[in-house]
Amino acid sequence: MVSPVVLIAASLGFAFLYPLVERLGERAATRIALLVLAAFAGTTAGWTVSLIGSGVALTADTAGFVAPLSIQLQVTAVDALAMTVVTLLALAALVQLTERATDRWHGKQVVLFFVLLLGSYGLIMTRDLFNVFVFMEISGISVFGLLSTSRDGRVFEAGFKYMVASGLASVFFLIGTAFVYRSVGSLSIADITAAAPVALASPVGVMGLLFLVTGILIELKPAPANGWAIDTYQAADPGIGALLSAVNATAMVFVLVRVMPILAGASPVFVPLVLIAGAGAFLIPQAQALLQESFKRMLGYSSVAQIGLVVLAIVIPAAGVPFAGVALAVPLVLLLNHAVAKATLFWIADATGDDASGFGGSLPASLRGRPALLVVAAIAVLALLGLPPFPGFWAKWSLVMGLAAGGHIGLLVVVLLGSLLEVVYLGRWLIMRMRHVDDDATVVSQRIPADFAESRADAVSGAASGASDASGAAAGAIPVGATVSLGLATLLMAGASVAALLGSGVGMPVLIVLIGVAAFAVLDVLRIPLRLQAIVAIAGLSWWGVSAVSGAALTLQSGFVLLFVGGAVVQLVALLARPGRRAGLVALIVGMVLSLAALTAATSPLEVFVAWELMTLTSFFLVVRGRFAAAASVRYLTFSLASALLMLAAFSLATAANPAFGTGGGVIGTLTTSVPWAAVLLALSVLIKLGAIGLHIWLPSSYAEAEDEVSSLASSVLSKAGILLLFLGAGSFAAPLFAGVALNQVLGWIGVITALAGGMMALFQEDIKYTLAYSSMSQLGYMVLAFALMSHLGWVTALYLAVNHLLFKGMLFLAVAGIVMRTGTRLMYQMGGLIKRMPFSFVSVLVGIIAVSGVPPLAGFGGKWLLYTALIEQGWYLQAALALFSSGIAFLYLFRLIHSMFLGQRKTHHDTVTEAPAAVLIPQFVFLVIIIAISMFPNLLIKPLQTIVEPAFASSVRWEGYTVISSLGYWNGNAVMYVVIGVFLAPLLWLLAVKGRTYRVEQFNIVFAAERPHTPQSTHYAYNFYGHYQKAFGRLLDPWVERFWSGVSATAGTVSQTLRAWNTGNPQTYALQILLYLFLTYLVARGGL
Amino acid sequence: MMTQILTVLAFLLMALGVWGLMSRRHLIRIIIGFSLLDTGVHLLLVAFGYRSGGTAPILSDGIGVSGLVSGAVDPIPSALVLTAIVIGLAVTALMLSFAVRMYARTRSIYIDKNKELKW
Amino acid sequence: MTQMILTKALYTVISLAVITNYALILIGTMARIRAKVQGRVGQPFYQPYIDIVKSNAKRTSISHGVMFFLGPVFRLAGGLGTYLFIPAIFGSVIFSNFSFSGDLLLMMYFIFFGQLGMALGAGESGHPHSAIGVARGLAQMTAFELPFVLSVVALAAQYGTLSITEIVAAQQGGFTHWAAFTNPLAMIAGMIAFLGMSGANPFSVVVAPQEIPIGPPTEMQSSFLGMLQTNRAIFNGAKMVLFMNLFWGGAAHENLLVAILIMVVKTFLIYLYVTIVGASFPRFKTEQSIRFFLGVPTVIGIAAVVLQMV
Amino acid sequence: MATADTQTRRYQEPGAPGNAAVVNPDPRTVTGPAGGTGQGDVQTVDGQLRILTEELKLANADLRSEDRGNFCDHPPEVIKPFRAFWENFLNWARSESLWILGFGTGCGAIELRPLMTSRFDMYQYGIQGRPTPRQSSVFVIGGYASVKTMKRIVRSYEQMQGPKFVLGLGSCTINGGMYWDSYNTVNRLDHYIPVDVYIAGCMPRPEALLAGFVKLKEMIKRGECEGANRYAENFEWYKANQKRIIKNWDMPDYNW
Amino acid sequence: MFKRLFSLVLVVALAAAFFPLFATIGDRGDVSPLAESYLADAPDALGSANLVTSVIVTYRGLDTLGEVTVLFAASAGVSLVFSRLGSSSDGRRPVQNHAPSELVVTGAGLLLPLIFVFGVFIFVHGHLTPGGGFQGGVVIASGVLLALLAGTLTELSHGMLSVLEMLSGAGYVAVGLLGLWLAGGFLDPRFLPTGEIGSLFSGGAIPVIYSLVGIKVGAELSGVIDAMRRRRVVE
Repeated sequence: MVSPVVLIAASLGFAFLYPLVERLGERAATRIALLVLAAFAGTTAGWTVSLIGSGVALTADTAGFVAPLSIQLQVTAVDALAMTVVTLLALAALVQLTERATDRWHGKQVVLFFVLLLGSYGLIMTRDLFNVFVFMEISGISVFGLLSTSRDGRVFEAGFKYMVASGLASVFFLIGTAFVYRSVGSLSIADITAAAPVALASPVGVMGLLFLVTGILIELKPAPANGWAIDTYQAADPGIGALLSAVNATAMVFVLVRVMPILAGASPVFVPLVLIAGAGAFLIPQAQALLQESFKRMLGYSSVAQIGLVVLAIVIPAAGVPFAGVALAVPLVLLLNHAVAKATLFWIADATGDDASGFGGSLPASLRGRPALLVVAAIAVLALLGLPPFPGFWAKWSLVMGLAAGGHIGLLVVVLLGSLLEVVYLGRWLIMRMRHVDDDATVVSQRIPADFAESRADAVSGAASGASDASGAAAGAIPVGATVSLGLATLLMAGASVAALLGSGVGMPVLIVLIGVAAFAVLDVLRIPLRLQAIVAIAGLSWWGVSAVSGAALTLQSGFVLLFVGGAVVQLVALLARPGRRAGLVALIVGMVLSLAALTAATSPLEVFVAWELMTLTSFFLVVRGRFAAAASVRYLTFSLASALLMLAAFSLATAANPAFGTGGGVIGTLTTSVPWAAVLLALSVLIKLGAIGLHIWLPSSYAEAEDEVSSLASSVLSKAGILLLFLGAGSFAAPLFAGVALNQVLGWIGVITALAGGMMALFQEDIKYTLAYSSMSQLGYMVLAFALMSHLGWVTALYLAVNHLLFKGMLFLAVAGIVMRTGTRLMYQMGGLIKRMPFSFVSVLVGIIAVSGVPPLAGFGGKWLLYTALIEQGWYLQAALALFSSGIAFLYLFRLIHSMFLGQRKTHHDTVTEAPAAVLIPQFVFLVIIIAISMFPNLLIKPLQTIVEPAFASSVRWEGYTVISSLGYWNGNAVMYVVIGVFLAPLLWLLAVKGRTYRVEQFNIVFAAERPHTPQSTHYAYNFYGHYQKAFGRLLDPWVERFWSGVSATAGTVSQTLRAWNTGNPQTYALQILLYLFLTYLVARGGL
Repeated sequence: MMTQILTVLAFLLMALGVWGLMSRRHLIRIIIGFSLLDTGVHLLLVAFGYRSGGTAPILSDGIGVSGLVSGAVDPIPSALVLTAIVIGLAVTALMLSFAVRMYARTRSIYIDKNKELKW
Repeated sequence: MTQMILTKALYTVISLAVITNYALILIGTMARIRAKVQGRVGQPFYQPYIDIVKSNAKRTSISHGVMFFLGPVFRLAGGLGTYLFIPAIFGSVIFSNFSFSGDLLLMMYFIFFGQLGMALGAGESGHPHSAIGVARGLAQMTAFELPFVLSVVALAAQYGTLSITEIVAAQQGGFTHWAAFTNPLAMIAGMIAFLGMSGANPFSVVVAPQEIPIGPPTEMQSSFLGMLQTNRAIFNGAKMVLFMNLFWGGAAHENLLVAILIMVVKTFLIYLYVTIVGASFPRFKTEQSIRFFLGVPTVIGIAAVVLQMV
Repeated sequence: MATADTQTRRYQEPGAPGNAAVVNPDPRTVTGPAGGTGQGDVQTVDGQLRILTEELKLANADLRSEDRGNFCDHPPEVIKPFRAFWENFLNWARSESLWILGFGTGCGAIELRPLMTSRFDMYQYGIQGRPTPRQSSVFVIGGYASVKTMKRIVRSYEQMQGPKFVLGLGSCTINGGMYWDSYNTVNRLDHYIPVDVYIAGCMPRPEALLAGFVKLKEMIKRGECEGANRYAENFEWYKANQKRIIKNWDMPDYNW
Repeated sequence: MFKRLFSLVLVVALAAAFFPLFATIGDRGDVSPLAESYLADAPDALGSANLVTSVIVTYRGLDTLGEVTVLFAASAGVSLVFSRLGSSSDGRRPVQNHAPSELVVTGAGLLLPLIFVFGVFIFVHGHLTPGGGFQGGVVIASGVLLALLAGTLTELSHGMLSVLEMLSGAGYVAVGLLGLWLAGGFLDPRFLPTGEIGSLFSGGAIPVIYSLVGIKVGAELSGVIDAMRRRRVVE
């Protein structure tokens, strides 16, 4: 193996000789430089391969003397891996920097680049304290020199600040080193570590170490003493930004890794000190980044935050599944994940020349119409956010588990809160870049033209969103260097993801999700049309679903698989109505369905969480496709990931309390925890996903602003994931929480209030999709209520409602999709009288709304009967009454829906509207047939549901023929059906017999106070249909929740502004902050001394 | 005693440098403050290498190896200081050149006129 | 089996005939009583019959479409069904109707069936006033539903059952056993809700004749109107029978004729109550009636439920 | 109670439209003596008034083309009564359930109101008001009809379902009354819609109105009130007369 | 004003906080064991009289290589910083405000040879007497500065400086690698004979290294001086 020292000599030698090499020509020189880097990469990769798993380290002493006498270099497997990644990133960076459109690097810049790389290698490899200082300075000075590349003249000001700060850090480090040497008498880190417990435990030693660690921390750019670094990120060439955060920061972290054992050995104050520093460094920048207008500055904040997280991870021992027992694996993975992702983002900023972050200022949709760049950006952002399947996810999981296991609840909160903030600003950036150009990113509620005019432009629906995708931002060419470097980074990330995934021990179902997405993505790359993809997806999913459940006993899991896969397969048929290509659509849908299926198959909390996150991600990308979905998807992403983080917190707390958490493998209650707080968090997480009142503001806009087919899938299929999770965590909710009140009672009230509030809000929507979205919220509220009963009947009801909701909401949304497709509007009052033009859609909607509202004889009533019976049986009388009331409200908005669209006056310009395409109708009628069948024979559905619930509760109803009998009442769906047919047919026949001659007239042939109605448009009563209801309720209908979250958002903004103002831009202030930081560390240490 | 004097001197020098760094508005003066700070550190390093009545660790006539072992000061801090001085020099050079560029941009040598980047 | 079905069909016809004729006569009589109060002679008690015959005797009719055509059918089916799911006379085989197919919940939801059908029919007429009427009607319906539901839940809690037959059975043995006296709060909430349900003043804004020419059925004529008139009788009858069963001990006697007489007296009094209130109060606006129902009656209903919980 | 001076028009066999001035042999071309104001000529298309198309649908020629699809284009049809006993029974029911279209077409509307009061109590005769033409069977023309109200009268009349009855209240409906020479008053109502009973007087008192109702009931029972059929039968003649006085005809040719 | 006050308070607070740290440091009669082993073993092992030089060039040779690198990077950085400024691209001559004074010119004529010789002496004798490559290089650079001030040199040849820098730097690395291959490790000077302590040709490759360092430092610092001198603010 090559000696570590050769790497240093080689890079330095090459740097020295580069001017000579450049005599061969600039291009040739850069090629040679790339070759050299490739050789470095090969070397480091070789080390990695040979060292990993061997447990030995590669050591090189210099000058022919051994360690304490001379400086020693050492490479462990971890170091080698980090160096490999750093080298690969450096390679990519050099390609990017030397092959871009402007400011190509050459000459001294390449030289300094190699010096920077050398510094990073040295930092990682050296085992001598003073040598660390030298390499720190090498890195620092090369960065300062490179800063001048930027076209932004402010870079010198930034660089000056950087130098002041870094100078102070060096001084601290030197003082610390001096004291350490004075106390120990050696500069070899190994010696110092060994001697630390004795020699450095004195107050003087600790104070010296305090200087040392402060110096290192300052070099890591910790908040709140890091304004200089942020300024530098903002003003520097993005290429330097990439180098800074990917190469330099990565290497610097290793200094802390080296020093940490010394600190820990010397005094117990240092671990909490570093923890506090890490926590502050993670959380504060995330808040500061919230409202950044400069993308580079935002990335700067993100970088320093990520390093803060790594610092935390260095101190916290890993727990949880993925990296258990591998030392330093968590910080390393976090670090490398960050390096690759952050470099990618900087390069994208460089390639697109777009430094706007999406807050204020202009909002270019610079990634629209550039699918490849978009995929790369998305991967980078998701990886940064620590989402599966990227390596950062596993590390974050382990870190959080470790935090909980160590009892660091405060840090847990910090990590989760910081992650959430990061989601907001990075997610928003991504969404802004990929949104439709027409979208001003303000749409979170229905849009009604001010003048009621039939404004076609305003009313354009998601239906047309695919058409003008390509006309998005004018796509400038991406420089060849960026292409190569982004490709390299993405490959690296992909490789790492695969490796991490395979090493994580998650089961096949999770892998299948990714395989599915990848397979369909390949189809997209091959430019296979949507229809063909849909057919493949239908076939594949059907086959998969059948094979997954065939032969298996009917359990909660297999039932939900049927629900998810079946529901999705049927609705996928609707895609056949769309010609052309829709990149990513099928892939994401398949991914979503498979991740839902993976959720059912999950056997451990980790798998549940991975599946949950994958579901969130795929559905997020589905939502964001909508034409005006930008603002909605910001909410969707934020709330979904907040939900995920809460779940993570719940899992970690539960695991900390009981390591066997979630491995019960029982059918229901897999995730049962006995920790009340974990249960509450789990419940909150699920409630967010279910759009419970107060947490619902993401739901309507996301469901409504997505593309029509996606709305239908999300509302009918996706929304059931939360229900499944409720069942999985069932046992957690029954234990008394406080004052004898159990969580499920709270859940019940939340459920019923959600049902009522959702219905109420649906009542006043003019936009049909918002109506349906709120309706979904309301229906989910019912399911929560039924579940919360924790009784046999309640659970059967919850499942019954879930099935029923899937059927009718799929029908309704697809019918609406067809109508929107044909009429080009989503506003109900702009429709009307469509029954004659679209009779099949009408039938489908009619059956749908009968099924929702619970009017006998259709299946909806079964749900209502079960619900009220269950509620009254449990003595939940008030809830029962409220539920009944909200079911009346449901009747109102459903009638409004069908009336405004199909009945009343038909607009003249809709005279030529045709029926929805067959592909959209077929799934509706499949659902319709199922609804009729289970209405006629309710036992077809209820009996299997009883089987599912029976393991948890003994049956409390009995069957007599078709009659289901509870302790309270009874219901015979079959008889009801016959009676209804009878009472319907008898009057019909009577009417046909006695009526005179009946003339079929038009809608306009109405009596109109002896006048003639003016136009159909002015004669259709549909706008503000329930105005009187609104008037009756008055201020009760004010958007309290919306206001509350706006307040939260505004408060976060204010906090962010306040924190931001800390970074005043004045170098002296920054110096002051650094001194203050030193003083604070002193105080913290004193507190612990 | 010597060490103590040197140390305290170094300490005062550093405090002076820091004060200059923080209180001057003129860029060059700030850099000078910075150099003072550096020098203080160097002094500290040298002080730590001192031993009572020590001589330079150089073999010369009259001082053999044994004399060195018993009487020479610690050569390591000296070596370190040399490195540190050079590095300080490099940083100072870069700071000065940056100061020139800042002045070129804003036409002001005062630090509080050179803070466009913030928040 | 066939015989069983035929017997049931015969019983159904008898039951329906009784309730229809009784309700028609009751409506006519009540109109006449109202006329007497106003110092008029008033229409003959059989006027409803004539009106229905007249409506059906129209030679022409117009239809605005399928739903318009079927709307009245739905409406009448809703009325018939509602009646048929209620056991009209306790203990009588003939008048037990189809109460074996479902309990109180079924009945309550089946009321929606007719409402929905009618609303659809009215909607397809294309007349804005119909739609306005429907909007008002539905809004008001949900509002009175709340106190009604609360009282029903209170009853269900009190008797531990949702079966109407069992609720009636539990009230046998003297008027002190009637829910009206054992659970007066529920009765009050329920009876106030009943005012809304019957659509008489002050809750008649749905059909406000001069403002929105009688609302939903504005375009209904000829046989369609005839069906609606028929339904009005049956549906009213059904609702009165329901309330009689729920709160007033139902109609029970070993002699069927006596039982029918009891039903006649009780429902007459219930209807009289509606008529008197209607004659005494002016009309509420929609939002006023919504606020009214969600106010005092709801509070009373909640009180009734809470009393059952403690 | 004062007796009203009533003038009745008896139902005549189809094809002979009462004492109307003109019997028009060719339904396509309508020329003839002017009733009413007698101003202007019949509006024609291609020189001819076109009510029905070749397919015997309403031409609706005066409607704007984009409005035509909004209206039914089926012309009214004659519907034969049932025979003997059954029709008598139905007629009895019709006569005992007279629902008035509550539409005050002229100043005589004020005389309708007292019928509702306790003093006259029309309900005891089976008469009651109805807010929509769809459900009414009696149209009371409350006095003079101007060109403006004529349009509304025609429209409302056509929107009632047959059998339907018209009661002309006051002298104005018979011959224009005191407005006989007004430029804007329609002098003779039954040139435009079939009238069953005229009640003379200026104004007739409510008693006279009641008497007219009683007369109408008798006529209905006798099967003499077939105005709807008469209207359908002589549709083009009526339409031509209507169009002669209503210049801004913006409604379909038959208002279903 | 408030900030200054706060700075003052903070500096005082820091001083108060850390004063004990500095005040408790006392004289020591001995050196650390590591230093002791250097003092005892280095002369024999390396044959270099100046132990500080032994430590700098050999034991902590990597530090020194880094130090050279730092200086190298700084010089490259300075020239990059000024490359966007100034006149080299547009060919304008720097503005000479004053002609060098007579005194300077004459003094320079006298001193320059001395300075250069002194500089060379310092780095060549680095292993014997106090001094070394850096010190010598700096002295040489100061000579260059004087020459420039006096107008003896009006223009430095960049090509030459660059070649000097490059060759000396690469030579240093090469010497290090020779040590790795021929002797005990990277930067081990003992692939050349250690010679007799106190003579010029002793200490193995130490004088070679110091010479290279001296040349390199001299060239780099001259470059820095020149870069700063030549550029005028033109923005």
